[in-house]
Amino acid sequence: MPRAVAELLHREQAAPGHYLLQLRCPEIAADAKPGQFVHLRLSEGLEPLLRRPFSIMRTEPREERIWLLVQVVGSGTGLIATHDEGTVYDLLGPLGRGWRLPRANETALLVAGGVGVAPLIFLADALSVSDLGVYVRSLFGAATNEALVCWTEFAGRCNEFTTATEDGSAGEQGLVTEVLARELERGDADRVYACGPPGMLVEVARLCAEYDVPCQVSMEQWMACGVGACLGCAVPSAKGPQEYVRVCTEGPVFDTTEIAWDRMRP
Amino acid sequence: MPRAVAELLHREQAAPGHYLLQLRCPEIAADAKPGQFVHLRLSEGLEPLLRRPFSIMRTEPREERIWLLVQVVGSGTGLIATHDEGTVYDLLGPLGRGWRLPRANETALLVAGGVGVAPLIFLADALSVSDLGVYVRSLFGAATNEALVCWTEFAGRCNEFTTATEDGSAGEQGLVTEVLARELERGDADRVYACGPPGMLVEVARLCAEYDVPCQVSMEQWMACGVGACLGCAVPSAKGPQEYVRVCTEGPVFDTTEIAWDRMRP
Amino acid sequence: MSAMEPDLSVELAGLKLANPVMSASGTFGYGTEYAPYLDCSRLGAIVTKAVTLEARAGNPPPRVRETPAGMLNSIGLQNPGVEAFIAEKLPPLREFGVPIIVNISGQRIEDFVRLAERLSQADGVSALEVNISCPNVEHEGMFFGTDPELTARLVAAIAETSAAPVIVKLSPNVTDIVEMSVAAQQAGADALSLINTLLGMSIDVEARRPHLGNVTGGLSGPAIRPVAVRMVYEVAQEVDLPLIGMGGIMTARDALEFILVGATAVGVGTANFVEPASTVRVIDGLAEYCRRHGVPRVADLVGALEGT
Amino acid sequence: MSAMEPDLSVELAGLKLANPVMSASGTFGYGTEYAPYLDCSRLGAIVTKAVTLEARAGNPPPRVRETPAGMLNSIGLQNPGVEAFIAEKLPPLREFGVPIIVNISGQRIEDFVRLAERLSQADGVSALEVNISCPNVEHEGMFFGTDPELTARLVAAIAETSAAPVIVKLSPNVTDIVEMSVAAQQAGADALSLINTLLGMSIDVEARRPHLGNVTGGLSGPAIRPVAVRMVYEVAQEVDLPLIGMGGIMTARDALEFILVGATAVGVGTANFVEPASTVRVIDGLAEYCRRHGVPRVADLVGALEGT
Ligand SMILES: Cc1cc2nc3c(=O)[nH]c(=O)nc-3n(C[C@H](O)[C@H](O)[C@H](O)COP(=O)(O)OP(=O)(O)OC[C@H]3O[C@@H](n4cnc5c(N)ncnc54)[C@H](O)[C@@H]3O)c2cc1C
Ligand SMILES: Cc1cc2nc3c(=O)[nH]c(=O)nc-3n(C[C@H](O)[C@H](O)[C@H](O)COP(=O)(O)OP(=O)(O)OC[C@H]3O[C@@H](n4cnc5c(N)ncnc54)[C@H](O)[C@@H]3O)c2cc1C
Ligand SMILES: Cc1cc2nc3c(=O)[nH]c(=O)nc-3n(C[C@H](O)[C@H](O)[C@H](O)COP(=O)(O)O)c2cc1C
Ligand SMILES: Cc1cc2nc3c(=O)[nH]c(=O)nc-3n(C[C@H](O)[C@H](O)[C@H](O)COP(=O)(O)O)c2cc1C
Ligand code: FES
Ligand code: FES
Repeated sequence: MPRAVAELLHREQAAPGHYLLQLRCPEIAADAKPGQFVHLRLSEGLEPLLRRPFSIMRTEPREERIWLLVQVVGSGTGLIATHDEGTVYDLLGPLGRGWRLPRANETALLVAGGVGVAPLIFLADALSVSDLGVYVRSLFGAATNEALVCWTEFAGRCNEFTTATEDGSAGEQGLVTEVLARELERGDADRVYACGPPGMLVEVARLCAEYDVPCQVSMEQWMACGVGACLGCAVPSAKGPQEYVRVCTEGPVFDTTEIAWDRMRP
Repeated sequence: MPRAVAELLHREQAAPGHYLLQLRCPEIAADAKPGQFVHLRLSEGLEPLLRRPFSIMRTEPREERIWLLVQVVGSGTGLIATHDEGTVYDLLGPLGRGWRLPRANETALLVAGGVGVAPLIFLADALSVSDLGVYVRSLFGAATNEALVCWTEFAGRCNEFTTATEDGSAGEQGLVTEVLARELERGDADRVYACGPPGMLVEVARLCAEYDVPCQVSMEQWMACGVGACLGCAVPSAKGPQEYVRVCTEGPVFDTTEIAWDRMRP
Repeated sequence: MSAMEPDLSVELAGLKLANPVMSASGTFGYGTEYAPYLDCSRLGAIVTKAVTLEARAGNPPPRVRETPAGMLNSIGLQNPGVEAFIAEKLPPLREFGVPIIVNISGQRIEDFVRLAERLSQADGVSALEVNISCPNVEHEGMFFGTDPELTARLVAAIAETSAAPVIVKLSPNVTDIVEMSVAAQQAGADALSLINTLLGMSIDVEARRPHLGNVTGGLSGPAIRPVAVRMVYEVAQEVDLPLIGMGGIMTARDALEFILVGATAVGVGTANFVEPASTVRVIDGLAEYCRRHGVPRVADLVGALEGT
Repeated sequence: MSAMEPDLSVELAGLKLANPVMSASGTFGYGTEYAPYLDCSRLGAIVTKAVTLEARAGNPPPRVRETPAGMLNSIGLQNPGVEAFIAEKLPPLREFGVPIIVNISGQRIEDFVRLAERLSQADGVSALEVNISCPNVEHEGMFFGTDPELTARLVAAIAETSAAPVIVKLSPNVTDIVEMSVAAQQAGADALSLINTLLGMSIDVEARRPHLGNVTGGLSGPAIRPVAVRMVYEVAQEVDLPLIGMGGIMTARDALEFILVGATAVGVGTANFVEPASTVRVIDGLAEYCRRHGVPRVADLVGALEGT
């Protein structure tokens, strides 16, 4: 049953305003696939009322542990700083459809923006232990050096790794999508995997369409149920001018061709 | 300004479901008079939304400390168990009109029911250090032995002390008002001070009227503002068939003759 | 079950329910989505998401947003249409073995009549719940549910056609909910559901735009419970029909508020998103309350408010 | 004050306010109660508890009860009557040096007219706020504020008499708040306040009785904010009058929701009970928002929603 309680074993600040959570949760540690998420209840009361979705950043099935990376952006995530080790969370998961893995011996280009790195770390981890022989090249962008959160965890699982920051405080100065454009131009990526802020994903999708490289993205949308029942997490589908898909069920990982990018809210 | 922040120095369970809180709060420790209360914000969020009123149980002006005795009855008081030492509360106080002290050399009969003991401990404390020469005789009733919360703190400040429990597990078996009736019959109480559940106060008021002994009671009513602005904490006033008084401002301590007991909600 | 076990069954519009707790329309999908999280066969009834004649795409995202002790939604009437519903959604729903109540919506009276015709005869449909909180395209978009005459005409037309009991789901966005209830009763409704969501809106002040893609949405959750309880109370005083109360029910205590003011059954909506097993927890909590208070049948609690 | 300090002043119904933040009627007493807790002279205006012709005792207790992210109140119109108000409450209110808006209530049109006559000329009264969420004894207890014609007659009679600007405070318990607003505008209102409380109820399920002595009460606080914002938004689209928005404002962010959808000023009610200095915190927060966004005048934000 995709439902579990998870004990907070360890919480650490991964960067200002970002927490890395290590949870004991045998069921999810055993079952989760890269790109899936959990739907976490952050309070037993009404504040916040709804669960909050978070990508799974890593699993350690033998140790029965999972890792989440949470950026504090509002009232719900703000509570995490007050939760002591030993806190027991009620969570649903693993939920959603994760990344479709590359074929053997392909070169996969992973593009992460900020906290969007979480599901890509899980992907890189899975690829690094798989026998697919995939070459993993990753690009990680953020506003500043500090916001390149968990970059060592990410870098350590990739064959090649490049960072970009908007203020130039680490790696190249500029947007990660500018680096991506160059990489695609170079032409040796077989497929792209991306997660990050909405604006970045729009640009990644546009570039991959331009260079005709298959691309998957992990999307975000406000959720209520997380299990496909409320139809709250809709994003515009490429299936038709009025169609929608659910991030929680058909996603969060989509092929960029599944999404009607022109109908995304700016 | 009747407004303060107070640091929780120490919290202990005084009885099952009852907490004794020691707070550092120099302003209130210096100013509070027996029978006054504080209006405490139990959460920075919306749950609970409103402040909660609690009688001051003791002050230690030199140590800049105040003591509260809180019974867990709902969502707000339920939070107290989760507050660690070092928690900083925002509180308004001291608020309201406290006990009017007896005259010199009178015999004061203090009647407490359960957690209603708190403002009477403060009164007994003030009388024990005053030079009024008042003889303090106290009756303390509760359902069970365990619910005679803080009885040693109370007893230690009285000249004479009697307990009653409904189940007979401590002191006399029966209601504290039955003991009160006997005491009034004996006739050596000059005035009565009472705090406890509404039913008890009704009976205390009736008995004191019957025996014509002046009596003050500390009343409870749901409050919003605590400062006299919302008119939410009304109780029926004896001034007229339609009149009300505010517990937070004209009370919480009233002369039983100020209240229209027949119009109290049963 | 011991002899002292309270009887939770209730009767409502001719349906015999094992207990008074249903899912609220639109918050429980078509039943199957929540099947991994609870034993759906324990529910008193399952109420489906709204079904319309043709497939509907729904509103532009974002569609949900949390508000203090509540949430706004502007799902719109996204659904696969009545034929796909019958072919694909109804068969698995029937498997739960509990009464299925199909929530229906439309833009003209004729739509509702055709839905009632088709659905009330479909295998496994126990009753229809008519969502009248929707605009009527024939009357300049006036909401069916805000005009007593329009409500009466709509309900009469459905009641005439439907082979199954007709439950009318009222909108709270009205001056006088009793007037609407009386209109529905006189037009032949078998029961009333109340309340649907309150119309609301919230703003992202940094971006200076509404949170919802559709600008306004429906407010649900604990925040609205006091309004919902008041409306059930008012209607229960004036109308003889059985009532299904809903609006912010999270626990058995909340459900009891509705039952005590006169609801025969209750719907659990937003709470499912918070805790998928909310419905069964409410059921268990009602049994516990009955035991604790020595109430033999939950039906004895309906309208059992004291001293009002 | 530096050159970059944002201008918080707004004009409303001929009043020049130093900033758009007022107390909401009934939640700030007569000003003096809160004086120990904040500098009342900083408020844009102080709105008093309702004043009636004769002294009124108010409703039986309990009168307040917390609900999820909100509260119910059934204070009733407890007040000392207009003459005592003028003699005792007004002089200390004047001392704050800010505009005083007196909320008035009555049971018949004549009551309101007499109150307007008396108060609009009283020294220190800047405007009247007409509470129309009260029953009219001449029309079988129908609420003034739920009928557009009754509202129009009431407002016209007051506007004719009053020497001070007339603000009409609307009830949210209506099907169509725009209809009521238009009626008030046409009858001569100078501004509108919205919203008053939603009618609600809550039950003590253990005692099986309503929490409030008066059975039902008014719901206020953050819980109702989405409904209030939506109503201000709707009215701002259709009516030319300046609007005072209120309902669940706790912070500057909340106030900005109302301002962005079209409110010229805002009222802070329930928040005062939680945090006595809420009004000044909202004022400071508005200034901070203006600075952060480079907005020179808070008035530029009124209705400044993008993309709707
Ligand atoms: C499938 C999925 C996976 C996610 N994975 C992660 C993750 O690994 N780490 C992480 O830090 N965050 C992740 N998010 C985003 C995370 O869910 C939100 O940041 C969180 O719900 C905000 O809650 P809050 O109460 O703190 O914010 P709120 O107070 O509710 O809102 C603050 C702001 O956060 C944003 N926000 C709120 N909810 C969402 C949401 N569901 N999706 C997107 N943005 C939102 C909005 O911009 C909003 O204005 C994920 C979201 C989805 C849908
Ligand atoms: C002047 C005054 C002094 C008080 N002193 C003390 C004290 O020293 N120690 C102590 O433990 N309690 C005291 N109380 C009662 C205390 O304020 C309430 O128990 C508390 O507010 C309950 O909050 P809650 O959120 O836990 O309960 P809720 O969840 O709000 O309600 C649970 C139940 O508590 C009761 N209750 C709630 N609020 C009040 C209230 N304001 N007055 C009375 N009953 C209420 C009701 O029966 C209610 O059903 C005092 C009350 C007043 C008015
Ligand atoms: C996401 C969502 C979708 C809804 N869809 C419908 C619907 O299709 N038809 C309907 O009659 N009510 C619909 N409702 C209203 C609920 O059935 C219910 O009346 C309302 O939410 C109040 O109950 P609650 O507070 O328990 O959620 C919907 C509510 C939500 C939150
Ligand atoms: C305790 C209380 C008393 C109130 N009294 C009045 C009143 O006398 N006249 C009036 O027009 N509104 C009155 N109101 C309504 C408020 O002015 C305001 O419109 C409403 O509470 C919504 O704002 P809020 O959510 O910020 O409290 C009262 C509200 C409360 C909570
Ligand atoms: S969040 Fe409910 S359907 Fe996706
Ligand atoms: S609590 Fe507001 S007047 Fe007493």
